[in-house]
Amino acid sequence: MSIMAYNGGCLVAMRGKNCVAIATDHRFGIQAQTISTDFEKVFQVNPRTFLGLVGLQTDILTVHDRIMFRKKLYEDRENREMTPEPFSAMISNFLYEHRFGPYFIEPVIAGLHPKTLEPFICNMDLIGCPNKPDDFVVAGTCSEQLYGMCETLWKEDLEPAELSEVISQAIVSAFDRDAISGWGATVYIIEKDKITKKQIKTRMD
Amino acid sequence: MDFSQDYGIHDNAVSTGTTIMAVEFDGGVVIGADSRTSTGLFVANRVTDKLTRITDKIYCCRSGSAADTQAIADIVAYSLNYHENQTGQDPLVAEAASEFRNYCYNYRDSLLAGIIVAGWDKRNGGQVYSIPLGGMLKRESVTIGGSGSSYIYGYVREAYRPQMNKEDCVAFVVKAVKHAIYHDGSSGGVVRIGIITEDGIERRVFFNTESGNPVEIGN
Amino acid sequence: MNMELVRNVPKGGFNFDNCKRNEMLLSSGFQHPKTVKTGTTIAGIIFKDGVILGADTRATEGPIVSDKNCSKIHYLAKNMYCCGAGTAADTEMTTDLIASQLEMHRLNTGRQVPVVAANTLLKQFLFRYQGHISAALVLGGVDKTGSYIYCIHPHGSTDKLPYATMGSGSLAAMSVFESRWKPDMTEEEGKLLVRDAIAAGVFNDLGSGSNIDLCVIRKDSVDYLRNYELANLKGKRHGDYRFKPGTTELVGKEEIIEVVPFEAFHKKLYGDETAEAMEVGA
Amino acid sequence: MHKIQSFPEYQVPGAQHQDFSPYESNGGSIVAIAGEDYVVIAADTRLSSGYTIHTRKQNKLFQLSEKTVLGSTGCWCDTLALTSLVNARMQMYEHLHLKTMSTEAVAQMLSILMYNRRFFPYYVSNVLAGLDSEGKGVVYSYDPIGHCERTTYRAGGSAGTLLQPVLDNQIGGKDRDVKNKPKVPLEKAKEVAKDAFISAAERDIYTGDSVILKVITKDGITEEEVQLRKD
Amino acid sequence: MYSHNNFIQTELWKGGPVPGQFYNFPGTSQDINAGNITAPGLYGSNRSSSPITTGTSVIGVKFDGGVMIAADNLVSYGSLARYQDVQRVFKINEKTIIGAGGDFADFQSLKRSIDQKMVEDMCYQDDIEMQPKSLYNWLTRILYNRRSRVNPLWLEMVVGGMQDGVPFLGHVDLRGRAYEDDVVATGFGKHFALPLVREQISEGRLLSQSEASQVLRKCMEVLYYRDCRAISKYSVAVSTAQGTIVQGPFEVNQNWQLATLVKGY
Amino acid sequence: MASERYSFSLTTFSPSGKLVQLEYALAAVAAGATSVGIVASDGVVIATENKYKSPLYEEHSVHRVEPITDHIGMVYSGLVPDYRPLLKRARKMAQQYFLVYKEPMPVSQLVQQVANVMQEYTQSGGVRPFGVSLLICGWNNGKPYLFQCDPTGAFFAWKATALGKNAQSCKTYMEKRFNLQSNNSVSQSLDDAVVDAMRTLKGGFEGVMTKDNIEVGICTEKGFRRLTPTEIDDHLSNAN
Repeated sequence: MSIMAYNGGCLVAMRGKNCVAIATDHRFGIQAQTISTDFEKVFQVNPRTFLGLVGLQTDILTVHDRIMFRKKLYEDRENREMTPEPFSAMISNFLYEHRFGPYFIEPVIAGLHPKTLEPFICNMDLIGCPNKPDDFVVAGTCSEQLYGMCETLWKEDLEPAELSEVISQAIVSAFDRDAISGWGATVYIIEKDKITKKQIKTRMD
Repeated sequence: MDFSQDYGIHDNAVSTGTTIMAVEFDGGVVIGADSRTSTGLFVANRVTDKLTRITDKIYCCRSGSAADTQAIADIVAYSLNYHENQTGQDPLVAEAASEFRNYCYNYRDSLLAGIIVAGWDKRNGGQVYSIPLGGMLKRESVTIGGSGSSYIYGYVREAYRPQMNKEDCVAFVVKAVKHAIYHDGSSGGVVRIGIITEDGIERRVFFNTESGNPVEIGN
Repeated sequence: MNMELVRNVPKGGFNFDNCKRNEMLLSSGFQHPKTVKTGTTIAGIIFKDGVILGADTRATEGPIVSDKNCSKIHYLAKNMYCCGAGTAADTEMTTDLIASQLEMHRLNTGRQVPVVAANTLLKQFLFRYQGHISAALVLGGVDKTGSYIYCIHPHGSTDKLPYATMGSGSLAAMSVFESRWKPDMTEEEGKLLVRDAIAAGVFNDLGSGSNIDLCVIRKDSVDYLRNYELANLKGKRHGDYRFKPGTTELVGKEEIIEVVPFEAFHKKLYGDETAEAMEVGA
Repeated sequence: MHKIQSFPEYQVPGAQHQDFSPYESNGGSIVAIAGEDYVVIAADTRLSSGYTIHTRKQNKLFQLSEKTVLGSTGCWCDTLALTSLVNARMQMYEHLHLKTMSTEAVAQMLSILMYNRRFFPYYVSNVLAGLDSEGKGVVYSYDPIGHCERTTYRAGGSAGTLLQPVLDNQIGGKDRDVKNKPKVPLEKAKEVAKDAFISAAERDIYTGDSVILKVITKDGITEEEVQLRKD
Repeated sequence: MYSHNNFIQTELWKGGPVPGQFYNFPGTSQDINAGNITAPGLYGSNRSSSPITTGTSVIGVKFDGGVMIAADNLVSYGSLARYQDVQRVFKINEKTIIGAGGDFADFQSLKRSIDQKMVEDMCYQDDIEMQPKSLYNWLTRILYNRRSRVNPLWLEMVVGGMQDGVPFLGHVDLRGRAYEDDVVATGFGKHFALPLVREQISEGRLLSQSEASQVLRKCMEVLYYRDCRAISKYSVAVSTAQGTIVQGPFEVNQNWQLATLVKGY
Repeated sequence: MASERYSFSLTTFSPSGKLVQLEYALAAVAAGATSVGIVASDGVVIATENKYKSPLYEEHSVHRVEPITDHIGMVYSGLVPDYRPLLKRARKMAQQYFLVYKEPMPVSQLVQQVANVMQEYTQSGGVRPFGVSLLICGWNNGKPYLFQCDPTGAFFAWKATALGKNAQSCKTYMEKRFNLQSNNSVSQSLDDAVVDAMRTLKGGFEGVMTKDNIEVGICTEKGFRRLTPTEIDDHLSNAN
């Protein structure tokens, strides 16, 4: 078993028409044992930027702390908002610094550029190789299931309402076939002037 | 999953599984090598140049790990060049050999390098030094090295005569390396020859053709 | 204030803090996680007026494709590009790092950097890490002294060749080169040959796939032909997979988070303490 | 230990010491969907191992009778051995009982044959599709040591994990606020099966080239082939 | 504390689940990894054996009206290119040809059995000859049987010929993994020859006999350049409706002009 | 002089609260060749004298106007040898920033960091302050920028400024021009700015100004570059 699967959990982010969505499950477990069912792995880091971290729970917390520290340093020093692109470049750099003793997490970044409002999604492996496709990114213990779902359901130019359904169905169906993810899910739809947060009803087993 | 199960193509370090050789003659040395570089069973480079310049009149023949031997050769070339600039004199072949020996011996546990240093200097004329794995140093009038060399010890012992002239030496080296190529799966390609004399190096390439006779081409 | 003294600010270079912990974790029977590899077919040739590099665009994580259209021909300098195979992060970071060193070298010397300099920087960097940075590279470039292709292995050995291939598809690509390469090809012939070599990798090696990228470098111009050929397109789906809004059942009502201006958000996220703390310090 | 190892001077330089594993993963995926009076089963045609494609046109669907088709992927040599054994047993049955084995019986027999090799299993992912004695579509799925489960849809093989949730979602109608699950018409089942393979070919390197789709109804078996990515 | 109960794992059921712990996940993939599946019990999982005298690639292609199989004439002893005049492609009868790579001793023992069958065939004097498919299936079963005893015949073979007047070409390896195709190859040939031949037969076009021998010649040349265990001499077995024949040895074309362009590293 | 008693160590203030070494450093700058910089709406120009004391010098071999990245350039007044290490450090900082954030370093960030370095040298043991002031110009966020960095570690943003020997007269000249303009700048456009910079330099120029004894760098949306002698010649004719 991979150490990445020790605590379980999954993430997915998708691009839509002038919007992006990111979804997370709620489980935090230790192997087969479920400890808590309200551990969201997605953090709002800026008005329109979200960061998801999945993997070993202790590293999720540590990495989140360290990244937020570096981000604040940047923003205080430069007195401006960090846009998603340099934000993910910075994370990539942070993870690669630990190339030979990595943190066991995989990040997913989703957001809109504060000025151009261009949708942005990105994921990385644990040593920070960035991947910025124009459809969707996935991470976590049921990434394979998510790939299958997203490849089938996703299509170009989804409106926010459609995107919300697609990402919800994708994550729920995917983690239903994974024993160590699930126990509820949260979806964020990020648009120009509002962010919609939805709690999805799922199986709790 | 063992994706590259078959032939160790991707995991293995690149090695020059090699036959290298050098002979002294009156007024210079002849050095020779095959041209195969392999990773596992795959020939990564079939026209490798294993005769590496250290100074104009000192060359080394490399066998073992390609990365290690290239790194050492680069360092020694750099340091002899520095030496040359500092002293205003051409370095001696013995100095080059000793420099190689120092690296090979001091890092014997982390390097895989079998090297022949050969060249010409004013003081001692043509000289050949052998530095096998482990880092010992010995001057020899004829020496062979690399995985293919084990197949030609008999031939070299039989066919070598002291005081051969230049062209005889060339013919002798070509023939020996050709024999090694014929028998050793890790050696192959063409035979590269270098003749180092007072005037510098003359390079030749011999193709390994069907007739078995090497064909000389200009270079 | 000397920012570099502050805790946790990157000093540059690798950080080995986690090594011991990770070793302990992994020794209790957990597998080491997979990194993204580029199984990859990369290739390069010298033609009459310069060099042509080629690459496929698939990145894999074990048997799963993690990126269908990644770009493996990396920028090094205006006259040099470098294809990378191996661990994706390693090739990316290594080439970025060297590109930056080359740029500095260019500014400090005030002239175009020769290709051999890039080769030396790369091989010395990789040799220092003794193969632990798994980047297998094909470097190509043109400078005042001519056109060069270098093949650089992860342990730091290099080969200077008129044509080279690397990656899991290197054998397939090499078979095309060995059967059709000739000296002094025209640009059209060269592009076709490199395309064929990459296609051989794409279609015969499972580690390589998707599209074909080319990069033509001539004495004073470069054509980076990203997605030169879309060799594999996604099949057209037969069904319609839209959902009616409201298909997914929610817990409670959806919550609308207002998008606040950055300054307000920043304050909320980090609190106002920073300003106070500074004053105390002063 | 080999004798040669105690005589080091006779060791062969350059001989490759290879560990032999009797198993090898040859990839391939199967999807089966059963309906009221039909069953659809599909498998891709790529046979591979490691990073090599051995052939692009290996049919992995074995027609066992007029009403039963077995899809089998995994270790291809085990598939070959297992299916020829099943065929032989079915012939014996036919000669003995003067009738063709029913799908249920084949399913049961397959389970037993596989469990016979409990401690040196056939390393295969089997999905059996057919019409049961009432003419209804049925799908049986197996684990490598013969556990058998009767379901209405199943994805197996190298892209099984990718596709099972897709079937759950599209065929099973799970995770949706649907009170009365509508019956899945044949056309929809075929559509989903094909699209599932299009998705799988995108992300699973062991699935591709083309997909062969067999539809079993009371009127017999029809076959259809759809091209997939070749990379 | 509880995490240190590793002894239970080994004592109770090796490789099985420990209370509170998973051992097999969906989605973490690789759970059904060939390398990890062990066959406990009588046979052990892996047997460390290595072929000694080996032949390298064999390549087979179908053309319109027949089948052609080529292999070089080398049997290596480790890295020593020891026997350089060995035929590795054979005529079995007027309908069947075969080529073998891998441990040549294993092949010779199989070949003795095959020859025995041919003698039997002949003794019946019924004009019925074994066809390639029969040989192919027989080999598959033999090899599968040996692999199931975890004592494989270290072989990869190409069988070809005319099956009821139609060209047949199949491949069998040491596990008994068998398949048919228009082009098959073993060893390094898989990596070098398949791309070259597939390029020419895309869209289902069949080669003509001369095209087939041309492309095989090219493949043997590339293999000679790039395989450490190949030599420049090769033989070809051809099967057509007219019968079978083994031709050769031929010498590959070589071009080393490239070497003059390379200096330094 | 009394202050000399407090000048043996950098880190020692004089009783009046001065760090005299810094004042000496500023004096070295004030004695250096004049440099000017002008921001226009569509770009920024920096220019300096590059006079040769002897006709035997090879012209255009050593430059005073240097690029730091594609979009930032720099010129100095003061001591050449002190300029080189700063230039190298600046280039390195810009590259490191790009490696981390994959976006070009903002000019203001670079200036801050360079100023940090200069400040460190006013406070550390065993070193002396840099004997140069820098003019750093660049383009980002769709805007041109011009900054000055002093040996003290202080930095300023300017619409136009001058350093070195004739700084004061140059500034007076440019202020005058500024008051004549209505667009919050010394010059109408970048081309005008180049000419204006030359005219400003000319004010205190000893001897004849030619294409070979001044250097000009411009930075626009397209990036930073040094003008070639021929281009300078073209502008010079307008400046006369």
